[in-house]
Amino acid sequence: MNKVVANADEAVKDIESGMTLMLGGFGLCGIPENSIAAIVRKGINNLTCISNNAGVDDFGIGLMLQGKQVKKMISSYVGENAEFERQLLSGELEVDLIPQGTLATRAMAAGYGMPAVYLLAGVGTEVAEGKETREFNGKEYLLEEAFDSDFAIVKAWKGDKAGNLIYKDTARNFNPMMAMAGKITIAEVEELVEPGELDPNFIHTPGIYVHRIFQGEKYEKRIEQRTVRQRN
Amino acid sequence: MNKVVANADEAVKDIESGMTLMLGGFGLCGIPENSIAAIVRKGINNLTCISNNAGVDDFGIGLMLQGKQVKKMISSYVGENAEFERQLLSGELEVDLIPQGTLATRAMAAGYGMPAVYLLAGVGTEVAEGKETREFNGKEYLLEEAFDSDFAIVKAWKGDKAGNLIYKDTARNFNPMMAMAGKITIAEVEELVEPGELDPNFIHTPGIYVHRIFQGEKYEKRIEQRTVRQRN
Amino acid sequence: MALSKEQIAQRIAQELQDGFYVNLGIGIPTLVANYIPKGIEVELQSENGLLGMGPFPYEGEEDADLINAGKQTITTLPGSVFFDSATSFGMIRAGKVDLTVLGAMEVADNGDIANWKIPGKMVKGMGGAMDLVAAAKNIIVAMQHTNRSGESKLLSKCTLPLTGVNCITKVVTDLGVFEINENGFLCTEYAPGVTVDEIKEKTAGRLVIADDVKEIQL
Amino acid sequence: MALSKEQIAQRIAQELQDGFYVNLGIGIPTLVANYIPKGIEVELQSENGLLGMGPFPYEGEEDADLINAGKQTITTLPGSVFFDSATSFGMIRAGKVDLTVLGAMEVADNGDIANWKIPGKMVKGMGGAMDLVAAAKNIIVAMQHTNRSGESKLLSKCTLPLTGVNCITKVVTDLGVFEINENGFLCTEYAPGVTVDEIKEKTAGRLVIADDVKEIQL
Repeated sequence: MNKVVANADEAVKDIESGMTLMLGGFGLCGIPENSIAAIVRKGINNLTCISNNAGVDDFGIGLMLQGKQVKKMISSYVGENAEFERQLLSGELEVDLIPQGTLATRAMAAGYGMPAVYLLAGVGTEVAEGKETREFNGKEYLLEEAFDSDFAIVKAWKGDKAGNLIYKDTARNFNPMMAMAGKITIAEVEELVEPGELDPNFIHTPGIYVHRIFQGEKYEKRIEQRTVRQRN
Repeated sequence: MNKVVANADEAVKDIESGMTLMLGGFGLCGIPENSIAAIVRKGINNLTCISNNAGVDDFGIGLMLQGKQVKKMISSYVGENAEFERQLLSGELEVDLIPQGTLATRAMAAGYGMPAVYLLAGVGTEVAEGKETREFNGKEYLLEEAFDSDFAIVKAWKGDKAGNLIYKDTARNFNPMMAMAGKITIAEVEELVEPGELDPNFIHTPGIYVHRIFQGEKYEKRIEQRTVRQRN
Repeated sequence: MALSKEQIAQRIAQELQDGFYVNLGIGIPTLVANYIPKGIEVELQSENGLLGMGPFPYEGEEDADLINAGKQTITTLPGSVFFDSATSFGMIRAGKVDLTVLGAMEVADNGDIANWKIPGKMVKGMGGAMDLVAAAKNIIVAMQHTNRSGESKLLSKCTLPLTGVNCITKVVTDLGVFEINENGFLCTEYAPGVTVDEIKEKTAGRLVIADDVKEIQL
Repeated sequence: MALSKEQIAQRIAQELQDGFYVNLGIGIPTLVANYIPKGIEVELQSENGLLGMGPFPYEGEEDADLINAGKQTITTLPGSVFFDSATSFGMIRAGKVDLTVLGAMEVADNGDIANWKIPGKMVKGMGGAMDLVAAAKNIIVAMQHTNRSGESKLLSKCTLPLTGVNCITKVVTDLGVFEINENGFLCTEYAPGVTVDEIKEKTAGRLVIADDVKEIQL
């Protein structure tokens, strides 16, 4: 099972304008930097992006926004991005804001072959508008559909050529669910190793979910909020 | 967070007759041997056990069956057990047979706070009788409820005192879902270590799901089908 | 003297019990971590995928892969564990987190909360707030008692779009401590130097003063 | 000469394509692993939680913690990965497994299958069979063409309780290869020495003989 492609451009070569992409990452943590750069180079547009956040002005999905490549964002939080705000207010960009756990679980549902799930978040709020509700054990739930997308793009710490992935620390976040949910899943990794080098007990994403894998050329890994304490 | 209890008897001390227990394991692989032995010693009965299998005559849940402690089994496969068959035919024991993936997913649903899930298995068969069905994207699904239980009892390879667990090989099987689903979760481990000794990136069950943990006194780990090949 | 933000956090820290798993929101709630009482062990959940959140890193030891839900660089502690976002919200939804502390723009006397959207302003999103308030079993709001115009944020009905309904169990403001029950806000404690009359005046929702109301002790 | 069990498995192995993830049931299906064509790389899924199943261990190297869905001791291969049962059936349900091979008591000409229960006999359970047949996109049944009484197992309607409906895409028996389409069983190949007349005689369901029907090549 060799899923290796040469580089990011090769990995994204058949992503077309108008498609729906799921992208891993939380803020700028664990985002597929190299794949995003390749999509920017490719210049496709009218994309729908399912991603918890929309990057910052000059990094992450923000770069795709600069290129006016995104038609719609499906996210839980889109602050920290002036260009995003401009496009939204001007009507160039649509946004569908959904609760973070709902976003994660709708992706998970897709990966588990479940067409829809009943979730608590948003009951009694405007998020529930137009949604079917149902009571179980005295609590009201919303019926939330599994995501449907063309490609999922994730970033892992290490991966083997068979597509098995492991993530580092909180850079795991949405990546495992997005990876499971993709019809075609592209994984970029900091370190690409041979099958057998990763301990089979400690793989976060089994290779069966990954269709293409490559080692990213470089990782900037920008920090949004650098908070530190002083040594005594 | 110290979840450590002295031993199996201490861990199961408040399990009472008539309760519903979820037990990890697939066949005899990854079963909570020491907790089962303690339940047998305790002599409680009328238990409902949610477990993929029912052990063999003289090991695993089979020991609880010998003691006539089980009122009902909820399982996907119950072969390999003559005493089970005798109790079933004599009407002493009820059995609810459900598809293996449905069993796993109904446990997972409980752990994720989802009251019910839509699953494909059993559509058009007698498993679907009396169940609500619903079509999504042209496919019919069954609505399956999350499990509700009093205790979950799982077996892990290593665990730390904060309740974080890792499993070995295919002994993982149902254990992580059962652990997440328990109102009170008891974990027995082959090796109990200090917090910090397990790599936080490679923990299968976060300690938040585990209420009591102890190191099992000994593990027999019986093999059901010893299959080997000859060296050339 | 009304409580400072730090003092609000300090008072909320008194609600912590040994063995609690706690999720702290951004702002005042984050400060609660600085006042965990001695002898009490709690574990902090960060909904982006960490249990056992430690303090900020020493300068030079920041790791871009290790952040909290506020996107701040943090550290781990012995016993920490990382997990994915679905698992994170799964444990919240399943009621495994014992206490959630978060900020609010408005709280109603029936436990409704509004903290994510102001009509006419750019809406940044609810993040994990709706999941937390819908599922957590014990939610304390930390906020100022009034807004910048001096209007009460404790209302009979929220005016802003809701984040969650009937979910807040307690509010700690700069003026006092308020449990929410079927009669509305039950004032159980007042800030040092703050009078019950001032609290009455600045609370728009139904308010009951507890018979044994007492001064906040920090 | 009708095919032996090994030859049924060998014929099914011709259906494997490079890069396939394959789930093999107990019995004849397990034997398919012995006939993977050269130059073809497939990965075997065992639904108890393993991708990349290897051969049986050498004597003395059995590990009780490492078994397949048939509870046999097995080994791993480079690139193997373990996961839990929910993930295992999740990947099956999501259509990630390319080919499933399993045994059957009866198959109907509309793709229904019965393989888990015989009324009046002790019912051991369906294990993972119902999940597999409900969700896999490409399911081949490996079985004898007739039962011990000589009655056809390829029927117009299953008489036994169903495991799944409209799900089987192909049947390989000791007598031939049968695709299932809207016209019933399409016989595309016959076993060496088996006549089309014998197949017609021993098939109870709707049967169509392909124009280009040919002898099975092993």
